[in-house]
Amino acid sequence: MESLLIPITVFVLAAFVGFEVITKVPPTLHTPLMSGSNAISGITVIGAIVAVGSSDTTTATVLGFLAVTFATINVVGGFMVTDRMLEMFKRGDRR
Amino acid sequence: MESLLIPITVFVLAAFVGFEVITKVPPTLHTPLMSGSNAISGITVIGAIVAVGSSDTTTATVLGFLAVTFATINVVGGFMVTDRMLEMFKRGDRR
Amino acid sequence: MNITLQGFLYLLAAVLFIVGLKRLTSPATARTGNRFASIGMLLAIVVTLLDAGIIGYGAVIAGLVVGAAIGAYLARTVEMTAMPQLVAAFNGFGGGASALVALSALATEPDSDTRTLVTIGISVLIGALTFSGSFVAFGKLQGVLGGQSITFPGQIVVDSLLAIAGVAGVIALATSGSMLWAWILIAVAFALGITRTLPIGGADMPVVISFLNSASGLAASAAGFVIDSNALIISGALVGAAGLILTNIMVKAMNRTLANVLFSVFGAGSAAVADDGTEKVTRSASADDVAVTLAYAERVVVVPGYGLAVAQAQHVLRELAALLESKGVEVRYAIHPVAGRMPGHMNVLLAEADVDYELLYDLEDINGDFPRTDVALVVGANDVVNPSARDDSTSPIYGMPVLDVDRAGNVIVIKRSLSPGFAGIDNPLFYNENTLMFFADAKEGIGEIVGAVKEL
Amino acid sequence: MNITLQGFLYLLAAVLFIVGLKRLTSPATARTGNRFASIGMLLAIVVTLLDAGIIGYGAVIAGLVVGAAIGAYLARTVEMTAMPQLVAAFNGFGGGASALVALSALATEPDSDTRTLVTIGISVLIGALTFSGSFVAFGKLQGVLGGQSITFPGQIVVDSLLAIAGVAGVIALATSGSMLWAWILIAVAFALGITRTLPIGGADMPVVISFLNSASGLAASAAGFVIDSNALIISGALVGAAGLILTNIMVKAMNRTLANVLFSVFGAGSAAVADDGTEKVTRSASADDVAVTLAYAERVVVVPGYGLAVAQAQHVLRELAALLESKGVEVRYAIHPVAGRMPGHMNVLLAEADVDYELLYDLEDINGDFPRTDVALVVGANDVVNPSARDDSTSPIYGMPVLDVDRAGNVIVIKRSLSPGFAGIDNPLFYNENTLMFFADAKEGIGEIVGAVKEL
Amino acid sequence: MPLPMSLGSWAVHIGVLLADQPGERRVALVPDVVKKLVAAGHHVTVAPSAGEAAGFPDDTYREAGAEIGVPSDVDLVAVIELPTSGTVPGRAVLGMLRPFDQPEAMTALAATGVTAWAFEAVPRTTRAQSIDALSSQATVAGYQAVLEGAVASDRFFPMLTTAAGTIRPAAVLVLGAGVAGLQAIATARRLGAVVSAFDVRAAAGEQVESLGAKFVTLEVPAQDAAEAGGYAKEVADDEQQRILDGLAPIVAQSDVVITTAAIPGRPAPLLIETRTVEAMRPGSVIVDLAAATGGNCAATVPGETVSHNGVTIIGATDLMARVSADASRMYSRNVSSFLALVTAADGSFDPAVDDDIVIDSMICRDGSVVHSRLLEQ
Amino acid sequence: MPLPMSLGSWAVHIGVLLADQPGERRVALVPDVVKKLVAAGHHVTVAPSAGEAAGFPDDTYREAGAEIGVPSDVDLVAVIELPTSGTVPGRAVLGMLRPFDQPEAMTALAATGVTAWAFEAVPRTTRAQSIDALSSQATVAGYQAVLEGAVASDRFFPMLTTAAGTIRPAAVLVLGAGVAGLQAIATARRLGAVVSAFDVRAAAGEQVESLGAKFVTLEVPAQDAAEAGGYAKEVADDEQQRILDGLAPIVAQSDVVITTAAIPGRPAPLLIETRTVEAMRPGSVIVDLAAATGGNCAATVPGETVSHNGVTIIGATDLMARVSADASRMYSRNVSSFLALVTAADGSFDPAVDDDIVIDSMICRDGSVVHSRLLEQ
Ligand SMILES: NC(=O)c1ccc[n+]([C@@H]2O[C@H](COP(=O)([O-])OP(=O)(O)OC[C@H]3O[C@@H](n4cnc5c(N)ncnc54)[C@H](OP(=O)(O)O)[C@@H]3O)[C@@H](O)[C@H]2O)c1
Ligand SMILES: NC(=O)c1ccc[n+]([C@@H]2O[C@H](COP(=O)([O-])OP(=O)(O)OC[C@H]3O[C@@H](n4cnc5c(N)ncnc54)[C@H](OP(=O)(O)O)[C@@H]3O)[C@@H](O)[C@H]2O)c1
Ligand SMILES: NC(=O)c1ccc[n+]([C@@H]2O[C@H](COP(=O)([O-])OP(=O)(O)OC[C@H]3O[C@@H](n4cnc5c(N)ncnc54)[C@H](O)[C@@H]3O)[C@@H](O)[C@H]2O)c1
Ligand SMILES: NC(=O)c1ccc[n+]([C@@H]2O[C@H](COP(=O)([O-])OP(=O)(O)OC[C@H]3O[C@@H](n4cnc5c(N)ncnc54)[C@H](O)[C@@H]3O)[C@@H](O)[C@H]2O)c1
Repeated sequence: MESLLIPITVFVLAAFVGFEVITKVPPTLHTPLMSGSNAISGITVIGAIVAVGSSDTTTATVLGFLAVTFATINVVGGFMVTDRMLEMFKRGDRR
Repeated sequence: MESLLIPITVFVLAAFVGFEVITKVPPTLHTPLMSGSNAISGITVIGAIVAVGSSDTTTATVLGFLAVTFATINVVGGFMVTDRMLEMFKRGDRR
Repeated sequence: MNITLQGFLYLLAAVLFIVGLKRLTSPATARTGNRFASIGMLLAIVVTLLDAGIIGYGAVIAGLVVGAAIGAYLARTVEMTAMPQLVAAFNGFGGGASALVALSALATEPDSDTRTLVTIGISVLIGALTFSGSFVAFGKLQGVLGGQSITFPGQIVVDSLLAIAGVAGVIALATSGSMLWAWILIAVAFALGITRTLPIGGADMPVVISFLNSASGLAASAAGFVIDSNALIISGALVGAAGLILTNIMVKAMNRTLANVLFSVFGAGSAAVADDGTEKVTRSASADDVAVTLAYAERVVVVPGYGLAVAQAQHVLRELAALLESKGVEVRYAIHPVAGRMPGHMNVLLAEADVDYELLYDLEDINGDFPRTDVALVVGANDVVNPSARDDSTSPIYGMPVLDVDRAGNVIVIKRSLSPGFAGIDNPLFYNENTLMFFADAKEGIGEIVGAVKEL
Repeated sequence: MNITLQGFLYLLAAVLFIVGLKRLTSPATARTGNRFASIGMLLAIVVTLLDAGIIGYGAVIAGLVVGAAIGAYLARTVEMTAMPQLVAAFNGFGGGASALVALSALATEPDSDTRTLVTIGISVLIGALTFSGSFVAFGKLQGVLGGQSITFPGQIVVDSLLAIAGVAGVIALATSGSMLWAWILIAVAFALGITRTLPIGGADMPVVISFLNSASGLAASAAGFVIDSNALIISGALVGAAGLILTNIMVKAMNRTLANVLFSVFGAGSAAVADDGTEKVTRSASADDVAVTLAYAERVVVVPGYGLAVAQAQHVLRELAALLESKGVEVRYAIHPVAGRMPGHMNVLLAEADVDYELLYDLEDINGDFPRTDVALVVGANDVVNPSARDDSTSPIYGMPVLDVDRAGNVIVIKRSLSPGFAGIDNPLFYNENTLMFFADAKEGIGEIVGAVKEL
Repeated sequence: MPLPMSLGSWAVHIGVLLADQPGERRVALVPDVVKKLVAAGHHVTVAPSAGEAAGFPDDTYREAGAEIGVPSDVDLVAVIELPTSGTVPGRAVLGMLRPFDQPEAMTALAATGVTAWAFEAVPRTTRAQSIDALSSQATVAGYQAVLEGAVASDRFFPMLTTAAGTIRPAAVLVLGAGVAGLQAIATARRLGAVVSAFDVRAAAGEQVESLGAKFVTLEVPAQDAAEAGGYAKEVADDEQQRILDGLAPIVAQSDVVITTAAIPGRPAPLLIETRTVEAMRPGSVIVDLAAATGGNCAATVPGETVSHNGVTIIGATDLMARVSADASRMYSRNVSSFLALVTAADGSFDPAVDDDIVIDSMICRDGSVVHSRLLEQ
Repeated sequence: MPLPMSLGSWAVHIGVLLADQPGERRVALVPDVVKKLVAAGHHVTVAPSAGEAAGFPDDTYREAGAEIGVPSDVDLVAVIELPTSGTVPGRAVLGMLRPFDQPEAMTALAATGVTAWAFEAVPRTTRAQSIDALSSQATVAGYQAVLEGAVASDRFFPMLTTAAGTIRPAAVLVLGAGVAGLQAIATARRLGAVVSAFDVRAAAGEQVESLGAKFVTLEVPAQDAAEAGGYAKEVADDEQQRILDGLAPIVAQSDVVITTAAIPGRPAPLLIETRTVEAMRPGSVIVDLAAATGGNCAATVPGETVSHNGVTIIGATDLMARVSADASRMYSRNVSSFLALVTAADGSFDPAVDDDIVIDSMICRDGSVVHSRLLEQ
């Protein structure tokens, strides 16, 4: 268990940041925020890259390739679509 | 530097939590909040305990004893005085 | 690349995610926030690619290119109205990726220690569940599966069995380290994702997606534990926690609880059955929705009616107008000749609230302006904004001139229910695509909107 | 105790600190928040005491007992009015402790690696600076050093030299590891803390204390780096960051910037020189202050005057009253016979805002109630609440009946400045102990208060 | 004299008379509306000085495109009330003819062969609102009644806290919360009085409160007026007594009472007995808007202001005429809205159009009375 | 007849007369205030029917503890104005004696040996506000003037959007924004009119705006009235013309004009010339509150309502008397506040007290006129 102390500490702190960072969100931002944070969760892409990059079995490589593809869809699609949704707030600088 | 990665990661995350946790504070709570967070910074008391508990030189022991005393004043006094200040909000449960 | 430097760069990426997320919560900063986060992601990917441990770039590059192409294509081409299901689909891919990472780790090192195997099991379970659940949500929103809640007898029993099987699968995987168990686990998780999402109605789907998004964050975090990557742990935890909070906010805005949404088989949308037996659906809004819609408008026309008088909401209405004006929104009032219950009823109210006479417009003067109006805010009016007086010659009020609010960009109607007004007839306006209903007493409701606008 | 278990318990303590801090930011939860934090601290201390590494308990227990006794005594006995200086003193002890921990670590292991030595240096520097700075702040607030800003020629030069010496000291300590350098560093930091705090005026002291509090958090964090304790790092970082934000909030509430407070030699309080040449001080409040004072009152009496009419603030005043009433506060209005500029001026305004006639009280009917009133809210009135009409037979308005607002528990006066009213004379009410001045246009000011009350 | 812009066979020729009732100051069409009618191709002949008392001299009509002259043989004569002669110089007439109060006059009018529409007979449907002259004129009456009451009162309406003491607000009671009553409530509230009101219709309570006044509830069953076309019905005798007794103490405590209760075609219901008037404070005021149909107060003398035991009782029947300019403006809009219904697509006058409003409001045609209610009687 | 509770040598004996000016309906003391005076040990004799017109019959005075009877040889006679006889049945008199308008009457009064205080001479200090009958009565006048104007107007005051068209709000102009003017502004605003106002005093602008009305600025220097005890001074001739010319177009566009401009002891300034009246719309109204001192409008006939070119000009001088009950209430408070000053510590009447209000407001004493302003003349 000892080796888990640090990752768990990091996890707990990061979770707190996550909890606190989101306080009040106007409803129009619900979908963009969901989409944006979903894109962030595509961070598994780095896990996928490591996995496929260091894989030695074909299964692992195939799985890894799929993982990279899936994660990249999530990341690229997610950020781009969020940006598209947020275009409507361009006028936000009016104030 | 490598050994610093984890502590710095932890530090950065904790700092973010600190930044985010305090958003809007009504002015009457400024002093209690300052006092309460100051008491938390008395956490050096555990450093002090470790220092004096594991000290082998007299200097270290004396310094450690002082450190424990100072830190304990900070901790005990801090929490108690905060509590005293906050008594006025007892009526807060009216709503 | 130096492993320490790599660590610090990952930390920087995580910080960018945090800052990005934070900025995503306010309209004024949301766009840059999204960019911050995407820069963080780019950084993380580049750093990973430079990782000394990577040997075969082929599959990596292939995956990146294929994924980026698909993602970009979908993000570009999908209709704005299809956004929710697109997010659902992306979310599914993310969950799937987490499961695959864990699987691939298992394939590479089947003889990992128990802790790693447990984490792999959890990662697979959550990832696969997110995948199937998200795609069911996608299907529902896309209309492929029908918006209604789909249930079957014994639902609870099946769900419970699947859940138990999932836990058992994780344990079996952890003790055996066998790939077979992993596949079984995937199957179970898949099934669970489907059976748990199907019963939830279309209107509740956004909540489900948000919840699954949170879950996919946790899956990423679990993957981080597997490959011992702080970047994954932090980002995953961040998304997991933020997603949970967001889910909660959404659920609260619907006046529900999360358990209620996830486990109620009656999670249908709010639909009203019209006189003629067909089902008409209204879009109902919260004070926050209304606040954002108003605050980001350029031209607002307020249409007061008898309900304003009943609620005695004139003072708070004026305050809302003042607040909007201070934000640069143009606010005018359209006074219908027979609004209220006596000639000049609205004049009395608005004069009491000290609304400038210059801002009051007669029907003839304002009707042409509605197509250029961003938001028509209808406060306790009903008959005087009933388009059937204009369009439906069978209507008992056909021929009465009405305010053409339905020609405005958005219509917000504040009233307590769908009850009819003086004329006792239904109002098709309420079921229009561009109409948002805010069901509230006018005074209380506008009070809430004022609060919400102040907090924008 | 198992080192891992210890680690998790420390983490739990840190979580308690976070939750405690969070709860400290709202009046309703502040008290339990403080308790959470203190339980976290107890947990951390107990866990540390059970640490296998502790060999000699004598000094530890002695220190704990002595410190606890002193702390408890001070916390119990000190007057409520002396709270700020007490916090300053406690803060000083905390900073001192950090420095001492680092020193003691140095004494125990003089041959630590450079990184540890650097951290020790930083810890000593910040800790000692916090110590001396806090005690100077204490002295100023306690009146020992006089509340005024104390400056001397060449201030900047001395400060700069000391700052450079501090940095040099850290470097020297890190390279030599010698105890001597540590003492020199302490002396420099001490001096810097004193010279940097002395020039700051008494009114700005709370900001300085808050800033030093943030610094002492950083010192604790640095100490955590030294002894490799995540608990210290987390708690210290937490306090450091939260303290910085709090400092910023305080500085903003004073309409200043941090740099302006810390580096301006003109940081005197807001004082007005009265007609008779003596200096009279007003206590000026922000919208938030006023909001809290009002929202936590039971009985509020509003005293409107000509300024309400000038600002046309009647509508927003009524809104404030409605808001307070919804929070269970009793709000009434005291109408002075000659408030405003024409007979019945206030009646016209309040009728326009639709204030119930029942809530309007004549001078004779309400004057006896002021001693039972928690807050008298004076909005743009001046002469009609001037106690000198009652108390000072030389006053030109002596003999006019006035509203005895000064007999209420608290008086809040909303006006734009200290300018006199119709009678052209000064009002001693403004300089009373229990009077808070909120300098603002009545309409805008009350609008801000409404916003602030809503956010409570 | 400028010629009308176009005078083809299809234009309607409208005549406006000078009202000859005593105290009447209104005119059936104001120059602004005349201008629009002329622009639409109609021809308007206005009797000399017809608009004078309402503040519209002949010149203003000339500028609007009307012909000044005694109308004769026009298509439609627009009047406020039926001329005292009982005849009109045209083929049709539109106005507040009071058909149900003076059925004989209608019979006589029918005998002249004229087609007559009475605003009193316009159905109270949503579409008919712009033609509802009863509403528009009741609005005027309700407003003016409060002003007259306030002027006659020896008390301030608003509350006033002054160096010379605090004046409590006046208590105003409005009986009958129809169009006039609601307007009276609103006007009295504007002036700062504390207003309460009573009506027998169930819907009135919410409407009264929507104007910030207090609704007086007595122990009598509230009427659902929907069946009676929005109007109230007469109450049973025992209920009537309970109303009188219930109102008495409230009336006695009021500084100003405005009564507006009416039942179409029936004498006004009695709401204030003489002994109730006598219980009032000397100096208080009753304005009886129902004076023309007998009055809601027993002591009312229609058309006159009397003092009974120190209480001023205003029985004026010409209140609407006193706000002559705006009352005429509103009336003109009612007239022109009606005119639009009887104007055929080609612009010609079409009195036989198939429209429920035109049919329902028709009193007589082709020599005989046609309105169902008059035929019933 | 109940005896006063105590009638020692120290009580002040106060007499209240029945006002004999035509149209006067007010009374100097109302029963409520009499009750307080009697409770304080004073003796009050009220002439029969003195309060009748104000709504206070003799019985109400009896209940309050007053003696009903013709006052004679009392300590202090409280009056609204000086009786037409020019004498009072007592040793002293307090009232609105109009000393600066009728200096001869004061000389005659002085000759009777009476001590007289005039409310017109009360200084406008903060402490004197509760004695300031001019303010209290001007408040009444300002309020009533608007009501009279509204009643006489052929227009609605408020804006009204109805099925019969939209009625624009009336434009009301108030000239002179003193006590009466401000009250007129407030009342007209209450009724929903669009109000603008003009005054020569610098302080008036902010005050007008504090009531939500628009202040009209003309190119004339604003007066700092502080020196003149709060009152305005006469303006120079060229300024006067500029005011007339500046106001003319605004007056012409107004539906109702209320004029209140006054300069104490001087004829009222002319603000509206006859040709300006002629430029007004027929049907509009001017209410001239300065009628008693000559009027602000050249066409005003004091005490009468006239029509000039269709414009109604109300020159009534008895507006305050029309709100008789409340005007009397306020006046009574002024009287009793004054009385408190001339009552010695032992409760006895002390006309020679050393108090600046009492001294300043004293017109005559011991057979001769003592007021400085009258002596100057
Ligand atoms: N102006 C006149 O002279 C006059 C005279 C007589 C009749 N009318 C008739 O009255 C009608 C006027 O139209 P309108 O649009 O003003 O009114 P309306 O059609 O009667 O509708 C009023 C709406 O207000 C809502 N409402 C009631 N109380 C409310 C509250 N406290 N908060 C929020 N909403 C509330 C009601 O819906 P919920 O119950 O769902 O809240 C109702 O549907 C027309 O049909 C007109 O012909 C007018
Ligand atoms: N009621 C009457 O009949 C009558 C007639 C004539 C004279 N008076 C005299 O008028 C006075 C009335 O007393 P009062 O207490 O009502 O008024 P006041 O003594 O004249 O004081 C009014 C205060 O309001 C403040 N103010 C002005 N504009 C403001 C704004 N926009 N927002 C916030 N505050 C504003 C001013 O201070 P800042 O400039 O600092 O904001 C001023 O000190 C008495 O002296 C009375 O004798 C009364
Ligand atoms: N098209 C429309 O929708 C439309 C148009 C105009 C009026 N209306 C409605 O019709 C109703 C009546 O209109 P009106 O003012 O012309 O009516 P009205 O003049 O006939 O009567 C005036 C009022 O007196 C009341 N009344 C009768 N007998 C009474 C009694 N014994 N005691 C107390 N009150 C009594 C009536 O209920 C009515 O409210 C109003 O509510 C109005 O809103 C509807
Ligand atoms: N004790 C006090 O503090 C106190 C008491 C009462 C009144 N006042 C002040 O005194 C002032 C005047 O009181 P009043 O109403 O009795 O005055 P008033 O009746 O003498 O005059 C009425 C108004 O007419 C104005 N006026 C004079 N000549 C004018 C002209 N040519 N054009 C336009 N306007 C002209 C005056 O400025 C004044 O405002 C008021 O501002 C009032 O606030 C003060």
